[in-house]
Amino acid sequence: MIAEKEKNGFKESLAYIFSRNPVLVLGLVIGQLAAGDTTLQNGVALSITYLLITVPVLVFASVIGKKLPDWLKIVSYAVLSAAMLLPSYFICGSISATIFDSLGIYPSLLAVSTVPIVFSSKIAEKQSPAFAAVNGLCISAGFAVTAILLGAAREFFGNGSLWGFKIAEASFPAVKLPFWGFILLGFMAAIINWVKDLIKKTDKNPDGEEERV
Amino acid sequence: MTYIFQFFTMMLTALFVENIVFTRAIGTSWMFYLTKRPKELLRYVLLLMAVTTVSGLIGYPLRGIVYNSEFRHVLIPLLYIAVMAIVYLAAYFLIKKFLPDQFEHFGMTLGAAVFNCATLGSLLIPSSERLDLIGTIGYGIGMSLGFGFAVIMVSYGLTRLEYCRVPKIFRGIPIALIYLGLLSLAFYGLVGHQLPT
Amino acid sequence: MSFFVKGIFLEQKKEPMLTRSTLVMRQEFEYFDCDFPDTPVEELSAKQIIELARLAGIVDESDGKMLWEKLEKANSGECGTLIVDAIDDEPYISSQMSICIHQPEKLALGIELCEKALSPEKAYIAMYRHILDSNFGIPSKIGKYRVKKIGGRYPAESRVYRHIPKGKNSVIVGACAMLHLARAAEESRKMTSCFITVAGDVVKNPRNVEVPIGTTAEKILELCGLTEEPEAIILGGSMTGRAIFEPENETVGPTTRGVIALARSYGTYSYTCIGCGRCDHACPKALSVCAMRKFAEAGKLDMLQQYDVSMCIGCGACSYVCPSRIDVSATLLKAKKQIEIAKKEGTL
Amino acid sequence: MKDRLMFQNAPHVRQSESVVTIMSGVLFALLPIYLMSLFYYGARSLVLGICGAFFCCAFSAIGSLLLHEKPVPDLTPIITGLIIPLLMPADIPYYVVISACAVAIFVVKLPFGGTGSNLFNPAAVGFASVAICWPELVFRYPATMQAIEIFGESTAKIAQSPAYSLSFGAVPDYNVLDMLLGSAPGPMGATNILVVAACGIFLIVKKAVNWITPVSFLVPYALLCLAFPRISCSSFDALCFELFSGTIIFGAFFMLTEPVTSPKRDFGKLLAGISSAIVVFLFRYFGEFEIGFASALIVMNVFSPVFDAVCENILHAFRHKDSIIATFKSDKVRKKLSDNQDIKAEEIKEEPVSEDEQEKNAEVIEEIDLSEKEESGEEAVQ
Repeated sequence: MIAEKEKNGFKESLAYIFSRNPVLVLGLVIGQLAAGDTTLQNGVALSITYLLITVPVLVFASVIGKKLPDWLKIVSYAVLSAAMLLPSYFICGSISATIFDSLGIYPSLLAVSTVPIVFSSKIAEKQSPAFAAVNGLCISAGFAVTAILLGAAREFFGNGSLWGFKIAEASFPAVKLPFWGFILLGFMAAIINWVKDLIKKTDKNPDGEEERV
Repeated sequence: MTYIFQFFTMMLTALFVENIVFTRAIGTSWMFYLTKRPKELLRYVLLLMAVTTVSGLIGYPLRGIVYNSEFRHVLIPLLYIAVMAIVYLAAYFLIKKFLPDQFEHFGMTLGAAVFNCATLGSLLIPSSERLDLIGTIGYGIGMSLGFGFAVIMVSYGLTRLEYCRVPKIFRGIPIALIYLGLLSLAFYGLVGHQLPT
Repeated sequence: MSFFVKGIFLEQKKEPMLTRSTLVMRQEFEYFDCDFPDTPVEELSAKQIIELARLAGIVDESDGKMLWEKLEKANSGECGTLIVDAIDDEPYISSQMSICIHQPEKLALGIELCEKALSPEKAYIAMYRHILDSNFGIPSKIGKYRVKKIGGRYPAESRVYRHIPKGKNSVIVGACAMLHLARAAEESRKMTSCFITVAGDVVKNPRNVEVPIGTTAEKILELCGLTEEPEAIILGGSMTGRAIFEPENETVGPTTRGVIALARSYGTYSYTCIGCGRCDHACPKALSVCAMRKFAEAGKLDMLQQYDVSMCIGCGACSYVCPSRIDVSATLLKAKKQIEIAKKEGTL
Repeated sequence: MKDRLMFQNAPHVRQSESVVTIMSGVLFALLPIYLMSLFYYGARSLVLGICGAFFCCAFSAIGSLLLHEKPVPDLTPIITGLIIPLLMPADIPYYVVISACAVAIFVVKLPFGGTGSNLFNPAAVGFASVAICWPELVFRYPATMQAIEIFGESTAKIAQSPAYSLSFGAVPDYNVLDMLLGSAPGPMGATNILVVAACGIFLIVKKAVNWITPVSFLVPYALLCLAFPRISCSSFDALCFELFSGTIIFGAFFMLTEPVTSPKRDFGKLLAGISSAIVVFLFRYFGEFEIGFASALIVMNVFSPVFDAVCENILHAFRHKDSIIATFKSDKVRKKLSDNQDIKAEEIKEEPVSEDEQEKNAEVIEEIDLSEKEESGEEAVQ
């Protein structure tokens, strides 16, 4: 019984990668991506930071969260997630020495984003540690897919390069500004909606009429 | 007098030129949360202002210690989160003791309202730009006013979008993001054209 | 600043109908018996006049009520003003005005009778005078009654209510009903006919006709002749009437004001609202039409009520001016009905 | 006869003016501006215009195909495509114009639901986005009276535009007549002030454009420029330089008046015009570059529903004037009475009466029209 529930839960948490993508469908960490995610390297660095913050905080919440008093909960999550910036600083430093300088304040803002603060206290506390870990992994995987795609697209159109290697001449430097980040994220979200629509059509009613408004 | 002038310049800069949402892209998820609950906006802006001012005052002398550290990218946010934690705990117990009926109303969301990107962002930006104390506080107040301004602008647009014939795949998050992007484009016209290098 | 500008300028197109006299369709008149046949017209008492109106079965063409009921209701209290409604503000429609121009004596007699029945403080005839159509002369007096010219823009009928002094029992009666009353008093004739304007760009011989009640639209059109096959036949006024599909089955009643045959229906249009705001300026009630249409399409009944959709009088001015040819007026009237239903059910 | 009859809703006569006639009026008004730029810069300006119009149409067709919508014959993309090149210099590369058109159609129009639903002015957003991306191309103006090569790299002489000199407080070295006739360098279509103004007046006479919007924008803008001059010369010259440089006049007639994004009522248009004058002035005064007009327009587009709501609230009060006065009066009566009598007994007595009054008044309003101002005016006419 419990195992079955967990199995369904796993399926649900896999949905965080695509159909319940934390960025594009739930609309959670948009700002950091729109402003900070200007190259592929930045995207990878942001994803690593996010992974290192999300999984430990969620596991911590499901293990100890219930035993803490109300006032200490959020404080402990916030401090823990800020502390997790340190390992990510070392790992990302191996990609490129100046990556945290180029990202500015945005990786540290990940520490107080919605998932480690709100999601942990509202949902993760009621889950088993393993399940919370899988949930965290899937959420950060969904984040990573978005961040890497967006970073690659912006680096390609903005600099004509990928991972720092020049491959094309074309350049549209304004893509690196935050507003193009918002607009591109909007279009990516629209594509996800479109794909979801397609899947619904082929799955359930192949010749059913869609409602038009 | 010069201090007052500096304060207001910094505040207006933070309010319009470096608007927290439109040019810095910080606090979007909270903004979308607040556009659906316009009644909470004023309370939230006041809370944001109070938290940034108090934490800025406490954090200003402390941040000199970690400024020149090699790990400042990690230590400064950690420092400010610790300061915010102190402010949060103080607010928590004060409200619980002196305003118990208010505490029932929003005591549970207080944590989420203190620890979010908008508050941390409006503390981190002045510290990374190395502003002095007056600048820091002016910047924080301008940032929180700018946040309220941004919420109002976006909520006008979102109510207007309900009556547009938005294509099905664009409804919801996508059109809100595109709308936000276009607004932030307009604010870039004021800033000028500082392309990132 | 047209913050308060209301209504629209309409091309009236009344010219050939008004200059020609009324064509009477051949019919047999019905007469009624009355107890006071020998009394001269001038000596009829108020009660007798109301009785006459009842016996003749006169229906007021401006609102479809029985004339005697209206008179009795007005007679019960002190009557302030008697207004004879000869306002034909819709294009083509001119049956009331043509009575004023071509049969003034009879009309004056009818009003005299009505005045005697009600003894109002003052009585006048209200006629619509469009600024652009000044060719035909509107008489300044009919009998001893003053003609008050209502100028301005299209929905003029609602503006007449303004001239009523507040707090007094005033009554508005139609000009055709007055004519029928005069006939009833003089000849003891029952009201069996109605005055109808036959017009439109495919009608060969457009004019005002007097036809028996119950004549089909097809017959009326045959009487005046068609130059080519119409695409739209309208029963009623050109702004508020309804399009009909079976002219051989649709009959005219006492409140029908016209039969209009048009060569082209305005057709459907594939454009959407471009938000020009002309409908807002056209609305005689100063409603925010453009916003209300959007609410109606989104099904927001609460917002519609907040924007006072219930004040819409359905004049059609908004649809007339719309450059995208959207049926704004029809949408709003539908929403108004929906709100009434929702109020009855208590869901709103 | 029966077969041909069609269904149609109530007003059976309609105005002859339609969307097509309004839009073609705007197209017709844009033609002389293109002719003037043909005279000043050679055939390249015409090719730029055709390119913009073609690509806007093509992009909107592609978009409606992608969204599975029935393509609608529509003139608005052509207008957008014709306005965008007029805001740019004549030697602009073609890819800049094409990407501005792409932004205007794919980002501003299609996601919001196509013509009639766009919340922002497409031409303004398209122009602003490319101006931020390639400022060195968009704000480098060629000198007038030289034919620019139709294709390939431009070798035209570059001149300093008056708007640029104004932005750092220098007096432009052109006289007012030059600027009126358009021989000063600047955006392709916006320098020929006389022609642009004539076309704008043509639009106003044709009623494609409401006169209130440009007037309520230009007059306060001129007053602001007089009050806070940026350059030191005679105030008349300074005013002319401020008004005639950049895209102020062109934008006032062709971009600010876009029907979709502007308020609906005249009073709202007046408010919007005044406030956009203030915002444009602030953006040009403090902003770092010359796209002040376009970005101020985008910001003002957000607030146009607010102006509509202001008008609606005023009119709402007027419609319910009688009941509002009645409640006010009943409040007064209640206050007077409550001064004398016991308050509690008073409340029980008075409230049902006042509600009845309100209902009666609501009925009265249905029949009697509201505004007395209008009435007195009309009686004077009669």
